[in-house]
Amino acid sequence: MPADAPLLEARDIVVAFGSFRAVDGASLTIGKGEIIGLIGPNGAGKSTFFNCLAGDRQPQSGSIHLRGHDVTRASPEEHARLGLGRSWQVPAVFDDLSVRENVMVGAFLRHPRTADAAAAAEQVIDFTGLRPIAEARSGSLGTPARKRLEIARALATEPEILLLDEALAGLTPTEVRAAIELVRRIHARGITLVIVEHVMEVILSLADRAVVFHQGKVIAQGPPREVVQDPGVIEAYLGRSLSRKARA
Amino acid sequence: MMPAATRFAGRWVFAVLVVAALLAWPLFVEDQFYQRVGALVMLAALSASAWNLVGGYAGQISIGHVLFFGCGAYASLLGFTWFEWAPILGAPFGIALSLLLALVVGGPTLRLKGHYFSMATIALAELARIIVTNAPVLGGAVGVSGPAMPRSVLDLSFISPLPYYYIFGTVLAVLLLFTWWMNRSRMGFYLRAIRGQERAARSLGVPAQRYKMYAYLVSAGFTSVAGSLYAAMLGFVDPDSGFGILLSVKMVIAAALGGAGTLFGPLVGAAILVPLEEITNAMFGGGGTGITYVVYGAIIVFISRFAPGGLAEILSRFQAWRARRAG
Amino acid sequence: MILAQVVLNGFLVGAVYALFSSGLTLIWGMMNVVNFAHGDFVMIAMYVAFIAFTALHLGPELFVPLAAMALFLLGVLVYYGLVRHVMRGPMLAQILGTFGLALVLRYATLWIFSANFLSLPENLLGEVQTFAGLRLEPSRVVAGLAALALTIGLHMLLTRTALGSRLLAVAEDRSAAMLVGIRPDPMQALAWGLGAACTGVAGALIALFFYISPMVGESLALIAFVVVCLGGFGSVPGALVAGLTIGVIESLTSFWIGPAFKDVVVFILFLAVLWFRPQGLLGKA
Amino acid sequence: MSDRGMSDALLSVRNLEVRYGDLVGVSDVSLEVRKGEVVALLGSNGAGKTTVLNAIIGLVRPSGGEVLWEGASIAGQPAFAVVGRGLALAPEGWRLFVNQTVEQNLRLGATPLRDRKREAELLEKVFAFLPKLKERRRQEAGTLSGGERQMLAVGRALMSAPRLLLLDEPSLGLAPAIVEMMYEKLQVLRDEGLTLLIAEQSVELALEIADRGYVIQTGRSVLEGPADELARSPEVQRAYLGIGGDEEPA
Repeated sequence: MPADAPLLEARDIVVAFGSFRAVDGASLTIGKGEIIGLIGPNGAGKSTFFNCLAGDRQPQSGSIHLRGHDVTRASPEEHARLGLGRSWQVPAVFDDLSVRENVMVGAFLRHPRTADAAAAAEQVIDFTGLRPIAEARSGSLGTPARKRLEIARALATEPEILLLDEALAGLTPTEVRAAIELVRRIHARGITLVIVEHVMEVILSLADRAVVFHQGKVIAQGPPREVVQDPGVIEAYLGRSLSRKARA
Repeated sequence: MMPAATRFAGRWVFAVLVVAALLAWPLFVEDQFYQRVGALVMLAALSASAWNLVGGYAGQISIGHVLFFGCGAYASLLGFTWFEWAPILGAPFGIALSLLLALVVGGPTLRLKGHYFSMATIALAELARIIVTNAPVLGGAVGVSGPAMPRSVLDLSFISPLPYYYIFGTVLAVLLLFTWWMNRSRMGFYLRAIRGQERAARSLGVPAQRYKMYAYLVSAGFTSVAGSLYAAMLGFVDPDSGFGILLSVKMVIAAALGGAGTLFGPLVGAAILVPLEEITNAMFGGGGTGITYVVYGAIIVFISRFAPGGLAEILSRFQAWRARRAG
Repeated sequence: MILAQVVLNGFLVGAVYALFSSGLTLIWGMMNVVNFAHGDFVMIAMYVAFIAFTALHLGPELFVPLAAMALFLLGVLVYYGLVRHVMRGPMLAQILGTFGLALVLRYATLWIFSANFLSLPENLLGEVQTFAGLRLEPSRVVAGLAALALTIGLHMLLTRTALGSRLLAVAEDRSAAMLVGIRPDPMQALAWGLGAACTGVAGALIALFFYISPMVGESLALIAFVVVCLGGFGSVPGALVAGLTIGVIESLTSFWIGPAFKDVVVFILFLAVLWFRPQGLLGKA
Repeated sequence: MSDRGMSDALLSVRNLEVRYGDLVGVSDVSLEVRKGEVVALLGSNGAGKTTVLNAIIGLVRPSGGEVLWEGASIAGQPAFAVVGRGLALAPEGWRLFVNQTVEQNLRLGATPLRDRKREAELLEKVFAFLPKLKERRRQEAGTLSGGERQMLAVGRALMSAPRLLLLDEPSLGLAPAIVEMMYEKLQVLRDEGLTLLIAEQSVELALEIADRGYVIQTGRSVLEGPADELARSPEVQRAYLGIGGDEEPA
């Protein structure tokens, strides 16, 4: 692929459920090395859009290119092979497997031999700080650890771009800080990140660029601190006073 | 807490002792009845372990695995009926047919989720049973028989159950070795990942459909071998003993009782269920079938209600309880 | 003319299929639990009818309701004793639980009654009549029409009454049902009771014209699965249409190809539907 | 919080905590609703508004804190018991029975009353209040538009003749004109004296109708006050967008 081609490019994505258009012509271009925060009020369609990017849902129209390959209709495993990793909103770890084995499932993608996959998994386990619980059955873990394990598992596939779906929701402030720190270190490895997040502080402290979704469209994007001052964004979040009779 | 190395060595000693005991015990049991029960345990463990690859490790609950068992059983005896071959020479054809069938029907069937997969496998097995019942060339409702008198060792026709015990045991050992190896390799990881969360597995680059198919193929092949050996031992097969739905269910139950998705679960399950069945049958004579299966059914209901993970779950609960008390 | 006779026979049997499949579809659609003992429920109902007739000398007008009541109780019992505990468990536990139940019912019956085929007197409801060239066996006609009426009745109960509305509400969205003040547990027990009562009536009606044996449930269960898959999970009208269709297809297959092959056609149809339209022919995508 | 203030509270939530496993849904939320009041529960998405309402109505079980209804604890009671006490919720995503008709949905709402005569009276009242539903009474709920579904969710909640109506984001996903109509209807309910607790993301909308408001942020109460004060407060915007401060996330 040409050097200046975007890493991931989605053009005019439409996803409709019946007559309701959850994503209504959204486009997004992601360059190598960015951290993008995908934000928007409830029901804005960002989760649906995210799933299209991750290859878990096929859009009705529009196109998605990953590293120059057309992946609009490609399977999730094809996305993984091409270097896209993801986490799930509700952690989907393999409960019967230990933490190490979970990570190894990811590592097998680039390392077919067990010994190699195990070695690769060890590195990821150290990198993500899962060493103390490496032997635990993942079904016995709490949610913060599961969320971290999901990130570790995706990292083990050695992705170029990592999509995180509310990886920080519901964590305590300490856990949020630890997670932010992990995300920074992942980025320092040269991995591009797309983060869907409700907690605005996270976006403000992490993202280079915030992309605001509203009613299935991208209504604003730019540096997070500028975006949250945008009147359109404030209106999308806070709602608009409707013209109507004075209160009785 | 024992040091890991001691635990590891202890495991090996234990495993060697178990294998030695399994090899030796029929030699100490004079009674042919118990020797025969031993052989049947090995056979049941073999088919349940084969089922376990798909149903246990990959989590795709097939209730129609008897399809492959029947292919193997019929192939070995039809070889004799048509060409006077020794039954065991038909086994490779049974395997080939099973693999072919698995390949053809596995594609669409393995895409089905949950109950739908189970239903489809039942329908396929029933279809095979009805077709065989109504095809005179395949023996029809009467079934087919093997050689009346053994002509050579290849006929696998022995009066003593002991040779069968060792033959079934050997194939079982091969299958368990494969399972053990698989479980440590990429395939085992992928299958267990698919069982846990297929969508998440695919997002990690696991080609779920392909790996389910691999498991299905290996499983079909071994199930077919079990069928061939069973037919050689009995010297007879009919649509019910080859393709009956109850046989499929017994595979599921043996594996589930011991612990589906564990290496020795099916063996443990078979070692409990087969003697139970044979002994109650013997105790109550021909009319015992009723009671046997009532007991059988009650055990299953009990397990599903109180320990859905089988004996393996009870064991791990016990270990966790002990660890809590110790720690 | 003979073709009309074949279709009519298929239609009447199909109505009975529809009735006992309605019970299965109700439970399946409502709780996503497949009752592998469903066919054996039908079998038990046949024995209830047989005992009521031979030992208590009850006629069909009494043994049919009796079978319905007996099976209703069985259904409720099974729900509270087993299903409630396995319905949210792993699928293997659900399958094992209901399959184990099937074995217990089937072989307890075998143990008590032996494998001998039993049957009710053929002319229990009178002699064969001929009407417009069609041969009408009263037992089949009564069974078929009663089953048809009851299936429609079940549909009416579900769609036209407050109770049915609550049952369906629990099926559709358990939490939302709680939000409007419905206790889900008794409703689910009731669904099991109703589902089993349908098999009770169907079993007693089948006993009018079919042999009775401990193993009869196995093939009936498979038919019920096919009907439910074709008709769409949880849909009583779907089960009605699919049941009638299966009955007629079976009848036509028996006539054109041979009785032995009637199930072959049904199963192939079933697999084709599962493979190409897993939500059922009449189900919504 | 004075004792007198608590005594006339219809609903009082104190230090509510809800965990999903070990995931914190809300960690510390307190609020109070007095008879005849309209109270707004504000916060950006993910703040925990839905969790608070679900905990009050009994769809989720609180892990800590108190939920008092007329002074008696209802925390941990299942929803079917709580709605029998005179609370009703028009939930997030409407949660309609889409395969049943509009009328059936409404009648189901009257289940806690166990009174067919009252049910019929209330049905007429709801139809009079929301005439669109009367037009659609024989239609399946699944065929309704978004606005009509929201109407039906409110209508269904009203069918149990509640003394406190909880509304979870009544404006979510609706076109502006529909939102306006929705809020006009809520205004009518308010004028009739019905007590309302409205969870809203849209601040200005909610504060136009509310007497008082509470703002929650990442599962905690952070602000409360009379509606007109909150409407002017810059802190609300900060709570939503996390701007205006360099402080660490807390």
